[in-house]
Amino acid sequence: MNGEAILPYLIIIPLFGAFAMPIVSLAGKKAREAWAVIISALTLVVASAVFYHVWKTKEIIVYTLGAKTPFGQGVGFPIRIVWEVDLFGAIMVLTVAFVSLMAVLYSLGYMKHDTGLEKYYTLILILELGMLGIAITGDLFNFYVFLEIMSIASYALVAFRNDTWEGIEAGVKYMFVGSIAGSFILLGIALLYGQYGTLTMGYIAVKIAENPTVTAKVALALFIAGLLFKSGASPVHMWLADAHPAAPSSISAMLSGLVIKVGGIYAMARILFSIYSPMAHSIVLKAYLQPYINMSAIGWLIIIFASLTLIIGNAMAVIQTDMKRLLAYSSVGQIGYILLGLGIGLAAYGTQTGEVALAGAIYHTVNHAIMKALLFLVAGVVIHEVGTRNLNELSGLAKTMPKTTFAFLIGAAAIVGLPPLNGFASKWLIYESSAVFNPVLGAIAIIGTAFCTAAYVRVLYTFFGRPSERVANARDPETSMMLPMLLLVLAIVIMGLLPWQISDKVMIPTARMLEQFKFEYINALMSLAGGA
Amino acid sequence: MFGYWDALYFVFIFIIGLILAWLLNEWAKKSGMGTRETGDGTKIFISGEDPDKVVPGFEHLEGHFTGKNVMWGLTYALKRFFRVLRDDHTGLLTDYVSYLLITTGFVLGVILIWG
Amino acid sequence: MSDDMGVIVKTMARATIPLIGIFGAYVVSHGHLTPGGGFQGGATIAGAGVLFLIAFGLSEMKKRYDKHLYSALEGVGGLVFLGAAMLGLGTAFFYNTLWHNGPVFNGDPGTLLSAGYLPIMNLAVGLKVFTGLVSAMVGIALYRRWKS
Amino acid sequence: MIPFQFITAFLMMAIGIYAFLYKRNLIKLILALNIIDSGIHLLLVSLGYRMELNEPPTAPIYTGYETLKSAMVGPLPQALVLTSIVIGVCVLALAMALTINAYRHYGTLDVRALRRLRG
Repeated sequence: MNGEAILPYLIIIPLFGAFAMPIVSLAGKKAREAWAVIISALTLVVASAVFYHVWKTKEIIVYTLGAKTPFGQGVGFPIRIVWEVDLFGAIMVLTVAFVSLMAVLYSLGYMKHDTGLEKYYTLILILELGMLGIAITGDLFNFYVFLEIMSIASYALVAFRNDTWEGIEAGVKYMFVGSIAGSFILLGIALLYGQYGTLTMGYIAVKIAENPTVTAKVALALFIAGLLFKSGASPVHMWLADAHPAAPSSISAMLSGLVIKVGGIYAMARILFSIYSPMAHSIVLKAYLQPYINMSAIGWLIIIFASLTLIIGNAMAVIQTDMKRLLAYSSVGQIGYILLGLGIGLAAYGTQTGEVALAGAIYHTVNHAIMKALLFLVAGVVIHEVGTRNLNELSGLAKTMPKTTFAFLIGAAAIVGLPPLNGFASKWLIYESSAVFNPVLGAIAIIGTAFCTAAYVRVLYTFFGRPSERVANARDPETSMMLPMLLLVLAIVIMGLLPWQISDKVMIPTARMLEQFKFEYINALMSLAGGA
Repeated sequence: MFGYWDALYFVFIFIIGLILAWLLNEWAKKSGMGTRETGDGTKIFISGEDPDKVVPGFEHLEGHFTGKNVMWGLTYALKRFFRVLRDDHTGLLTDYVSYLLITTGFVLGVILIWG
Repeated sequence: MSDDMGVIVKTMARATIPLIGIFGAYVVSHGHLTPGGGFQGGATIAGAGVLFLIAFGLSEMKKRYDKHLYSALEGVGGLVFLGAAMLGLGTAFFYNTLWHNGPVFNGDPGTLLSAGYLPIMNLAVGLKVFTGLVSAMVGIALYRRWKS
Repeated sequence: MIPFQFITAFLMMAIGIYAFLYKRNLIKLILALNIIDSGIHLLLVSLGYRMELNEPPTAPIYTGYETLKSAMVGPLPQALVLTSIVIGVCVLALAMALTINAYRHYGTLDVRALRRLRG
């Protein structure tokens, strides 16, 4: 199938679904729910096709908006908005579409007793649209627009239940600080535009490599700070711990599984590896004694934040009594692993260690999206059935909700990293490469895992303990809530059975494509120059 | 360098761990004083929580393994560390903003000096 | 407490609301020729709605404002925008096929019937922004008075 | 020539950040958010301004391009700022709605009161 032809539908379908939602919902409740499910399922189909195309051909799709070629008539640089999808983007697209479909399916049962649902489904589709846009875009300002679309939708969804003080407070905090972080990113884009006069990522990479100025460094600092906030890294992780428990559980699954990944990790990887291409700076310019940006220092910077995040996030998870808050802190800890992989991939750029670390980071991004989505969905089921998420009152759920507890067991085992499940392989790649790169980092990663295990053991003890009367009337939920959980469990088990095959066939090529040893990302854009 | 970890090693280590745990359990039973398999002395005792002990004000929780105390040892040993982390999360919007600014300043400093 | 203003304000509002609306419509429809466009014009028309809300009060606004109609119109605006963007999908998303080889809107630059899909998009965005801003305004104004 | 527009832009951002750190009222924080945004918009718009042939540039309108004596300002920053303003309007509306809700639940607009979530 032709990848270029199908790519715009990735945006068109959710956009169409979101715009048509107010009209469709005039036809009633059933029509609205069916519409949301159909739209997300179609998006998943398109996303799978895009992923398959990119993975099969190993070529970067370059799609120009508004014309055949991004280059204007008679000018030698791209002037139009460009979408560029490499393998990392394609993987993120597939993950986003899959987890979003699960969240929409789950919402059918979970949000049944809420009002204002046409706005809810519109917002959820817009959230998905924003994330898909971030994953496929190749233009800096387009990236900012999609980032803000995603952020605004998630602010609104965190505060969706506005009759509770919790949602409002978390929404206020998330929104105000998040807007400042967004402003930092916009400021970085403005500085880059003022210095280099272009917004296309591939072409900015060329310009920065030709002339790395102080402005480029300041812009990079602003990008990194803003995106660290969006991904919930440690000194700025507090919004995450407040916002995820306050949101409805289906939204927590999307926030924790997707938003912090796509809006934070993916965007950071894209900016670090595609715009400030370390191949040019760390190897080529260094060899020719030209001025360059020291990318390995930036890698170490990210490693410092990653270590902090690892320790603080996982440790705070141990002492929480609120189940969803525990999961939220655990998300912070897992982001630490991903950042560690990313940082090592940058600091040890050009070696096999860096490549394995980067592959592990990408792998863990996908795995954690699936696992944490499952865990939040389980937490939602518990809230739905028992009505509390205080761990002190939830003992003995295993007797009354066996299927739910089984799903939680699988998710917890996977996130701790037990071998037959998918979390093991990705964590192992990160441990191994960090131990090879610097043993201290390996030790920090192991300490983080120890805290993580402690946190999940507490929850599992609670679930398998002696039943309290609070949980006596609880039972497994209806099919529309059970089905997404089962599908996610299935995904975890299947991905766990084929760990190294996935790693070798998908993740290592992805890391290689992202590292762009032969400037693939830039060449895919600049090779179109003659066609105008 | 990156020979992938074989799943078989995990099984071996798991078995060794099981044996170690069993040995530890046997040793503890022999050297412990108040534990019996049956009869009056039988109690399940997990990490400091005594199921028969009723905490005043928490009578409704009597006899539940709440998970509250499962990691009691860890939490107690690191309680100063945890208190620092807890106090750090003040919940004030202003503090969140200042953390964001501190992060930005740190990143900017590092990149301008070493970058 | 009546929530509308006095007779002077009401009379002035009656006089100015059509003018504001017409000016907004001008800005929307000439978006491809002069500074301005869908968002600015839509916001101007929404200004007329806000003036109506302030001058005549919430109870009068509630009679004139239909929530379902406005949200459906907002959806229509978005769909028309998307449709205009999809017209040139044979070449590329957002390809201005009407301007290059379309039957209408391909006149000389500077005339009203030029610029391809841009006038359609401006109208759609104007509709969407107008309905959206008025809905947001009414939503905030309708908010439950918790202190009696 | 002193670039007053850049100085003003960064001054506006600094004012916004100051207000965020030292002001407690949520409405004032919304204003601070908008001041920061306006500062960035001013920076972006002034990036597109260029003085050529010693004449101030005109608006980037295609009509009558041939008869123009001076250059046009860069059209791209204006499009960017317009998009950014639209985003700012969305953020503003959402912030207002959240503030009203916060007032309903907490009875005050002081951010120091909004700290039930912690630890």
